[in-house]
Amino acid sequence: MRKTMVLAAALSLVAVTTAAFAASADDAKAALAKAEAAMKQAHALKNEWTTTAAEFKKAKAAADAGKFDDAVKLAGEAEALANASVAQAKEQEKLWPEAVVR
Amino acid sequence: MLRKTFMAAAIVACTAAPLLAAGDVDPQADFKAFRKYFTERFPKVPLNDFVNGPYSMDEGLRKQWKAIDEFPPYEFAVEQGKQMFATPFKNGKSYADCFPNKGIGIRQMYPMFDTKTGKVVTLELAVNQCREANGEKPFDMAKDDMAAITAYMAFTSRGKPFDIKIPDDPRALAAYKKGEEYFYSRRGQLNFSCASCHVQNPGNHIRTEVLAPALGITAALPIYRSAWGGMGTTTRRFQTCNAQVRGEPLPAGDEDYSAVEYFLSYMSNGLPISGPGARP
Amino acid sequence: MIEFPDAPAVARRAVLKGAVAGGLAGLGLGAFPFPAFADADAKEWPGDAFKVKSEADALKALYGKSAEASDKVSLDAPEIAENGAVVPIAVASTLPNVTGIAILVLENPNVLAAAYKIPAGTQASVANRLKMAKTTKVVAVVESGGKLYSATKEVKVTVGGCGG
Amino acid sequence: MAGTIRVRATASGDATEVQSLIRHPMDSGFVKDAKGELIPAHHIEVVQFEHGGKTVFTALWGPAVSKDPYLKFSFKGGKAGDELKVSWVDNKGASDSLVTKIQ
Repeated sequence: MRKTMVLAAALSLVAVTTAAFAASADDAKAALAKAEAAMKQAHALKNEWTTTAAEFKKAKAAADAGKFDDAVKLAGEAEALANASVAQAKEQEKLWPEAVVR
Repeated sequence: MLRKTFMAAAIVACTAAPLLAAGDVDPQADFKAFRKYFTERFPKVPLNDFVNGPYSMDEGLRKQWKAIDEFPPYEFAVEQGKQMFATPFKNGKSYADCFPNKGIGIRQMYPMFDTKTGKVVTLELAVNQCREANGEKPFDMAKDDMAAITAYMAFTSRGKPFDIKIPDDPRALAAYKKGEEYFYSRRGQLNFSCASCHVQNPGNHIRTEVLAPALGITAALPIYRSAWGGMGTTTRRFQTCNAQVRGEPLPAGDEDYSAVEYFLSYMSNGLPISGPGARP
Repeated sequence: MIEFPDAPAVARRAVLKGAVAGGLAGLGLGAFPFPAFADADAKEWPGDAFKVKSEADALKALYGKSAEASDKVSLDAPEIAENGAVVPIAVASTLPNVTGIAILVLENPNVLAAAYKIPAGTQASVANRLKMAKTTKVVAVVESGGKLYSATKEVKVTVGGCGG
Repeated sequence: MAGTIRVRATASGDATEVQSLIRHPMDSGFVKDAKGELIPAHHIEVVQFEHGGKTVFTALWGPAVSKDPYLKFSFKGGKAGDELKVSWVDNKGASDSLVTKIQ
């Protein structure tokens, strides 16, 4: 799990640095929307992480304060966490029978 | 990359293993295996002592528990629950009219599968259903009123063995399976399942706390926790467990919570009710 | 119904339900022919002793002297506290005519946790539950024949759970 | 709301063992609430036990005594049927008292 999360977080960082120097309001809004979509998916699987919501809150605060670079970075992290929790839920749906005491 | 290879190997192992279609679960077989696992792993712990959770695992904690349980702080909750039980609703009826045996000495039968609605009914849900059926507002399932009334109902059932039934009804079997799945599924950023702590690590410490064995773990609920400085219902206990592994707690009354309590209490059939309990 | 100006509702009901006699005596009307069931009196509370930061100051404020270790004082305290908010502590002593027991938690913001007055005819033992901020030495002090004797134990205190 | 004091007093031989549990928050004044504000100190200061018109025990408590405080002690001279009075007062002037029978 830690691997996919780090991988996903790293990917989103790379995307940010190659973008225009300063992220714009639209970049921030787009990043927040992507994060929110991933979070909805995690919610649907009833497997959200508390840290996802915490990152998303910071991202929104940064966007509201006009710090769009931070907002995009933090939204990326929230999205990565949400995606990791989705992957966890899907993986566990297959794996749990193996853990059962037999 | 380890994660990917592990998952691939797991899928292969799944199909190669005797074909356990996801659909069928065997509660009786699970029950025997579960009981065997704990009694073999902790041969010195008397069967009925598993209901005392961490205190069946650690002498030092047991001594402190005995000192506190001599005159435990949950006595106020039991007293309050007793008065609530005796106070009729506005329509003149009372809890006694909702429950078998007037609600006294019946905690060991919950969670109960309701064949009419096809749903698992935990003691907390039953209390709220009784209130709503009599025109009263339901209690917040994680707060003190619910803890007080369930503390009194548990107190009247102390020593009675768990008697959880899974009727011959596919919906009951599905609920049991849902509970088992919840219990063994890893969640939260720490990626633990209930089993990671309460099956693989009972008796070990998470800082000062000693992990309770899963066998008999619902027998002491509701509990007065020194850490909370107050009573905690089953709902509150599940929600804080989720938060500890950085998983978002589910809303009170969620069917997954009822299902995992159904599974856990079924696994504890025969073990005596020890609630309400005092815990760290 | 007699209006007790300062006592909150709880006290009034308890007084009415329990001992009207005691309640009346509680009004400080000591002259009443009732047995002197005086209520707990806040003036007895040694405020300064509860504000000091060291064992020596606390004992000086309480008893005006210092204590010497003695194996005649038994202090029952857990090695590792199950929870720092509720630590069962019991003190007993075989010393003759004990008049007071005090319990100090050295690492707490204020050292003195509890003190007890032991009149003649009451046994020199007490059990209570105390709060401890962190791993700390706990000192039980017994006043006997005008001298102070003490026993000390360390209690390890940390939080529980997964954390974070 | 039941009273704040629960007592068990049992006489055996010439000694009477007394246990008491009092419902009280015992706020130390060092704890913050959810909004981060300090909860002011609110704790019992004096608890008094009387039997036969005589004080048999006095507790002087600071904020380090646990919530819903517990106490156990024993004294000589009590017998079943006697009355035992318990009373407390806290740093806000609130108080409660209860008279119970020794078992």
